[in-house]
Amino acid sequence: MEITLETASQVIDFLAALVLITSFAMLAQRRIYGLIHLFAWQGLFLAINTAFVGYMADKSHLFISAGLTLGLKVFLLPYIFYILVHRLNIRKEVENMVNIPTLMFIGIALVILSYYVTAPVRELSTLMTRSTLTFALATVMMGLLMMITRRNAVTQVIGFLAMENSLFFAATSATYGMPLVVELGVALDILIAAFIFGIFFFHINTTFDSLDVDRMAKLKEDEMDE
Amino acid sequence: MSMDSFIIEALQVLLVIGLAPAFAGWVRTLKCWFQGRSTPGLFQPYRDLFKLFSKEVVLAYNASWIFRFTPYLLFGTAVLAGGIIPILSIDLPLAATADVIVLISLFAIARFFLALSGMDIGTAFGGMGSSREMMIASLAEPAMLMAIFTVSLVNKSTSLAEIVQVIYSGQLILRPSITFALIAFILIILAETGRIPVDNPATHLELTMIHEAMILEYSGRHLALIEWTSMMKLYLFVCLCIAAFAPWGIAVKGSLAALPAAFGFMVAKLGVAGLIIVLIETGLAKMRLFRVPEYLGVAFLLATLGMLSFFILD
Amino acid sequence: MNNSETLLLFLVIPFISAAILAVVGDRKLAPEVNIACSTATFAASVALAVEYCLNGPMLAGGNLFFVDALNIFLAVLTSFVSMTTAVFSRRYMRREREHGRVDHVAMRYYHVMFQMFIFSMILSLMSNNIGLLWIATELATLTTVLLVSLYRTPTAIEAAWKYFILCGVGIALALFGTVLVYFAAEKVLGEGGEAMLWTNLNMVGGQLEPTILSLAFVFMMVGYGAKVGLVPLHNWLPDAHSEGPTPISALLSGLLLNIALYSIIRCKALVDASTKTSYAGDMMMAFGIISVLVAGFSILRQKDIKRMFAYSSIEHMGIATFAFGLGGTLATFAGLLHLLMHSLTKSAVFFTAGHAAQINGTQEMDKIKGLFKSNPLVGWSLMFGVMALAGMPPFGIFTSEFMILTATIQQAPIWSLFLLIGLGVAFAGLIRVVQPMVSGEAPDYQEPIKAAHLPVIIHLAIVLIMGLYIPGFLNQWFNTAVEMLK
Amino acid sequence: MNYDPITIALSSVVLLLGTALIAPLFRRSRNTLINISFILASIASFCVVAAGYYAVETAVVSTATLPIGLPGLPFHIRLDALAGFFLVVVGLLSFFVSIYSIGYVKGYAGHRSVTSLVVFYCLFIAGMLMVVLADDAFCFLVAWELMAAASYFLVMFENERAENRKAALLYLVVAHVGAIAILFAFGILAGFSSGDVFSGYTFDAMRKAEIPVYWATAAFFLSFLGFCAKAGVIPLHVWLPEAHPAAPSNVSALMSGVMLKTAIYGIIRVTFDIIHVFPWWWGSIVLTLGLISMVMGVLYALMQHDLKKLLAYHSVENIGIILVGIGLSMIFISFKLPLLAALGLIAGLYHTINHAVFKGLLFMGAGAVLHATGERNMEEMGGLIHKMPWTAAMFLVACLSISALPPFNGFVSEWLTFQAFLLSPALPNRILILLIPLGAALLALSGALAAACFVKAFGVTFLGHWRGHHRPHVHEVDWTMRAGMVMAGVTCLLLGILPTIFIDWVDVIAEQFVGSTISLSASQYGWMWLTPVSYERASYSGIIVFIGILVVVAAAYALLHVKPGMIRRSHIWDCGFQKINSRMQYNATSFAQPIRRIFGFLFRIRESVEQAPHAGHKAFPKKITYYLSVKDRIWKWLYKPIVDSSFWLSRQAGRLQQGRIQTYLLYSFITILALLVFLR
Repeated sequence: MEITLETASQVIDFLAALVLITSFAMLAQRRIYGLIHLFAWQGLFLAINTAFVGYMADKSHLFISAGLTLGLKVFLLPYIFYILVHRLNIRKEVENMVNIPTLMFIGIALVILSYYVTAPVRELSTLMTRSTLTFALATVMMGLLMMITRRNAVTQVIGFLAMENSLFFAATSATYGMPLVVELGVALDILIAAFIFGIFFFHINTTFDSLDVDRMAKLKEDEMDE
Repeated sequence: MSMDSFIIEALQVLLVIGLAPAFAGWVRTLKCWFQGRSTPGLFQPYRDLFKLFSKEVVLAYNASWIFRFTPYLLFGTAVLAGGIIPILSIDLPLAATADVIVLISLFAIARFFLALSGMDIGTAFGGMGSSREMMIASLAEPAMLMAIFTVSLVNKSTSLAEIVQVIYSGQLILRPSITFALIAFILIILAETGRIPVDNPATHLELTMIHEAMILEYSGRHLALIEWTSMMKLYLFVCLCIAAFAPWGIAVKGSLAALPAAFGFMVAKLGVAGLIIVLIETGLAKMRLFRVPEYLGVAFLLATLGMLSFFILD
Repeated sequence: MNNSETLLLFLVIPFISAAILAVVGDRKLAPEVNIACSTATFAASVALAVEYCLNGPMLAGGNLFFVDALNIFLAVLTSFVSMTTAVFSRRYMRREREHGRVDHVAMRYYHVMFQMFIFSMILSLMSNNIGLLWIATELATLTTVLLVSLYRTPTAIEAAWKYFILCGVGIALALFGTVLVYFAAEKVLGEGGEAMLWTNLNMVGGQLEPTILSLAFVFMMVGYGAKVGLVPLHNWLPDAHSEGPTPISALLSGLLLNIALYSIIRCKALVDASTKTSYAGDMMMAFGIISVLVAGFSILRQKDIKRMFAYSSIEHMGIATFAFGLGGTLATFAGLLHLLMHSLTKSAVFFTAGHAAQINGTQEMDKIKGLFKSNPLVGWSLMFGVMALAGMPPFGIFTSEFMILTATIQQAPIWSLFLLIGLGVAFAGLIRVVQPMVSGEAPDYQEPIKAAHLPVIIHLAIVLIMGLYIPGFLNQWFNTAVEMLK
Repeated sequence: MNYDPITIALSSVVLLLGTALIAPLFRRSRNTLINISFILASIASFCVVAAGYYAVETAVVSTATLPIGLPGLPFHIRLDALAGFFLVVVGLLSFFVSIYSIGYVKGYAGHRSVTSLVVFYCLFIAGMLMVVLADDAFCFLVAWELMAAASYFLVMFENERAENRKAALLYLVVAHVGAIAILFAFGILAGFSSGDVFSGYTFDAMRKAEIPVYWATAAFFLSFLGFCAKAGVIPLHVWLPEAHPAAPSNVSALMSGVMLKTAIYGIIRVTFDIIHVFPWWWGSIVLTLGLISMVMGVLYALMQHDLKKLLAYHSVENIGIILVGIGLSMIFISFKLPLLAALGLIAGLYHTINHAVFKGLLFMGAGAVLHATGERNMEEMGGLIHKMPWTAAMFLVACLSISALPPFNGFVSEWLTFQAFLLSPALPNRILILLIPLGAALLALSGALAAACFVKAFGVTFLGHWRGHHRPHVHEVDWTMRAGMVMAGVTCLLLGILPTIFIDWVDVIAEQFVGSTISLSASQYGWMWLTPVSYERASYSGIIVFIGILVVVAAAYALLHVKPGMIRRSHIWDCGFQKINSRMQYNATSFAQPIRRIFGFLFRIRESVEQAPHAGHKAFPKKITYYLSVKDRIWKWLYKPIVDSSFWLSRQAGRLQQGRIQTYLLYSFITILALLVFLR
């Protein structure tokens, strides 16, 4: 069925907004299970957006990467996190180092900053998805912010994977996705990374018998004075 | 370099060796007169030397070859210096061997070896004497050099024969720089030869003797040589002072005829110099050792003033 | 640009050897196999180098991989150092096994990941596609993370975790930079894989959009800069390089930092061509100077021997970054020479530090004493290694520092003062610390070990020779690379 | 191969490097190792002396390039008159010390492996020779630091004692900072030459490049700072009295004797040869630093009671004297007075070779004493003249030379420096005329203080009774050590009594750098008399003074021994109370007490006397302990602040590494944001 160009860009902008909302929600979320759900939703919106862009710009390889994202980020990874949280019986609620309102303000500031930063890209880009690049950069920054403000190792990893998601999102919005070889490679890397995170969780839990990151602060130099 | 300049040279050396004890005797007799004591006579030093030469030499067990070599070296340097300083005449074959700085260093070798022999036996007095002698010497040298520097500035040379030549030919003008240098030089001579204000030559009292402490262990002919050298040293320093500041009456041309007159002038000047030394010695008492740096500081100040006044005034 | 099979062979060998070692695992001959595979890789790289000398730059694998002056010299260096590290790790790891610090599974994992790590480094050097370069660098991080935590001690796991997270974040930002470069290249070179190839990008550098590229360079600089260990992104490096087993620390410090800096240099050439200003160079110089100063001063207070050498790596990477940032034939030539010299010296120094730690049973520098007496060869190689590292002349590092300092005086004299302070303090720190380790009486708690001296002697000999005489072919390589990067 | 000097010099450097390489092969048999390597080293040094002598004699400038070096900048080698002279200086003392070392190092052979000493000894001499031969910045710096590294390992040879290690570290750090300063100076000088990237670094290019005054001043002061760090001029001298005593004595003889001279060579090469036109105030700064080092050096030396530390401080003094000569010639040349400049430069060069010889002899003597008694502290020695007559005699010759006493060489160069001072009124600048004579007074003061110091050194070590607690079996050193010392002693005497021949030989350097020579006027009155400017001005004949004294002494001896007077030996007079013991002698500290009281304000002196109260009356203490510490003020003013501030800065740098992963992530977050905002 024929979809006009500007309705397509409206749909893409809507999906991008949804992805942004989910990353804001992940920043504010207190419970781990909720965090995993939001991560899955973000993966879903991303997959739909990629598939839609693939359909509109009739780029076949985008469908493959959409499928990959769907399989990996919506089903496989959340499932792994469920098992980990259950097996290592991690404390459910996640305390936050910075209170939520200030986090929200920082998030908004990041969106404004990324708008200012991606201005030249928008003028130059002729693609319909050019306006979503701003949201992509914002979600990357918020992924980083999430890793900074969380105390638990699992939440840090979720922040890291959220960042990878938004990078994938930036790729589709800036250049209709990178060549297939690169897309597959990136997906493979993320899979291996997730697998290694799993191994790490077991190691950390056995040695520190808690996944609290503050335990791991022995390698420091500031108080060893002469 | 005619034959008779060699003769004059030989005469001068003999004169220095022979006349030095007489000058020392003259200074001692003057002191006795001033202090109302009866004098042993002008030629008492000769009798002392003769007595010492015939006495037996007693050495410590651990005295090394330096202890026995030093008296001869002292005598050698003194005689060599006597041959260089223009006392009777200017054109001496040895005159070119050394200028004023080298002369001071000749006396420095003598002092170096004397200090070493003082420490050789390993008694407390020897070490004390050497240590104090070297302290005084190290403060006297810069002052001495500044005085000589002023003289050489005025006369455009540091070799004594040339200085005497310039003063002799030039007319007598009273320069403040030269007077400052002369006073500084006199102060330094008293320090170098160990006269009263700095060191007492006549006593063996531990606290006051510096030069005497070093030669405490000497005896027999060694002691004689050292005594003779110290007399010669006093004589040579006075002649050095006369040559640098008041050389009138010295035999300028190489002729033998002028020698008797030069000899007469020299004896007169030495008499006056002896008088000045004795006046200072009877007038002053020996200073405490750590007042000597100020005394030599004054000498240095005067010499530097002389040098500065030379540049500023003329 | 003719095609080359040896390049494919060169890429495939480490991958196959990883597979072989997966099978061989921890049997008796595993270390020997590991050495054989690394030697094969090195032989392939030499063959490739000879072929490059004969018929110039080459492409391969549907121009997915390429060879030019810059990456051939790094590839040969990487495979050579991997070979010598394999030789060193045979004796080192056997002793670690005897002391029970690593078990059967860990050794198998160690050998497989050793070869995978070499494969990923060579892949990132040889890849023509900037996306593939990113993937290979990410792979390098993944392979070494668990190696750093091989000993399972709390500090090892903490170091590995920090290494993983910080480098992961860095690499992610680099991916964003790669996307932006691809976006700018797409405008000129059209869709598909063509726009991501270094060869095409270098040719068309002038027409790319300057603002996009400068933005991309910011992301690339922070991304790969984290991998190079430039201050303020350096915090993971001292922990990761000091907690892992010594062969891995040697590879990390010696080679992986070069690979990361290699990508930044390539990107800088691109940005310079398009923006025609010294924007990228100035940023690199700033990062370089801060790294030299901070690392120089923190060397003064280190207590652990491998941590100190990790900080020295940060300092030397800072100097190299500063040299490439300064630009100009002299500074770029010196930068390349500095990379070569630093890799050889740093790996040799890590080998001797590993031996010294094993002899004394600890990495605490206060407890390592009297190496001259107990094990003269280890003692003297540690002393000469540190002298080379500190920049004493007969060694190569002084040559490159000489060129860098003189180039700085002529082009940017004010920076030379900071370089002097950084180098001087690092010199004093290094010598002050190494002196008690080598001299004095040997304490009783030392146990004699059979040390692998050959790699150390070869490395230091090459560094000494390079300090006085640079062979013709290498000089020619450097000059062509300098023309590209200037 | 043809026998031009540069090939001989290079072949001897290669011979030295070869010896260094093959030495470890003879590790097993220690004696053969020592014999072979030191004989080869002495042969090499002798060839170097020959090459240097020939180069200065014919004043031909020969250059060569070695295959090694940077691609665009192979090692340039140049052998002109100046390099030839310094080759002779280095070669001469290395020859003496190598022969001396054969005996000396055997003393070590007993309890320590000697290969590292031999290897680095050869590398050290090779490094010094390369420094003198180098003709481009890179080769110069490589040789410079090779020399520093080799001597660092030699200072570290006895590394059991902690203070040796501290001294070695201080030495290497100061040397390295100096080298970097020199590198900067060459960088500046190279910046202004035309041609491609590397051509600017050869000294020829630097000579041709015309450098703006501002940059030339910066280059001069940087290089001067670097060379002063190596020469041990006052503010940067602290490493010298620590490092030289720590090294084995044959090495400290070389370090004090010739290594400091390479810094003097550097100053002359950069100032007179490369920059060659400069304002007058450079010279006055060099002169002032020289004077300060001279006086402070000798005063510090007087306070020491460690024999080798005393000699090391004297190197600071003598380097000061050399700098005074060079400073004066720089002032004269900048006021276009070439004859006086030639006199100053020749005085400086003459003192360079004199100091090399007599300081080498002093350290060899000290080494012999250390070798025989195992003791360095003068308070524990005494009466060695009876057991070690040869060493005592040679040490005495060296003491006379260093105290600038006539028949010996020390006096001639100081006398020439005095003549240069006394000619200063020829300067047009009024202020200088007033100030320079004060410098002459300081020179006289330091000469006299040196005499006092060496009376103390010789007297306390060799004369009197043995002061130490246990009395070791002291014996004279073996013939190789004596041969080395006697050769150096004879050279001291020859240089002292034949100045005119030396000046004729060396004046080609003055001709090359300042355009005029003094050799014509120097031997105008006959070869026996040295008349620097003119016969009327000043004249000195070493040989007549020497023969004169000998003749008179012989005559007096003969006259007094015509009838053989008997010498009776007996005990010293002990004023009647109990027997005199060895503690009643003057020792080093008490000898220097008067001078310490006068010049005490220059040091940080802490003196205290504790009396252990006797059970009975306070007036009869059981035990009195006297504590004295004389510290160098420069440590507190210059070095402690630098060290403290660097450790403070390193603590701040440590605060970056706080251990929590969140802070590290925050750093990268802030970096990326800052870069994005500011650099867009």
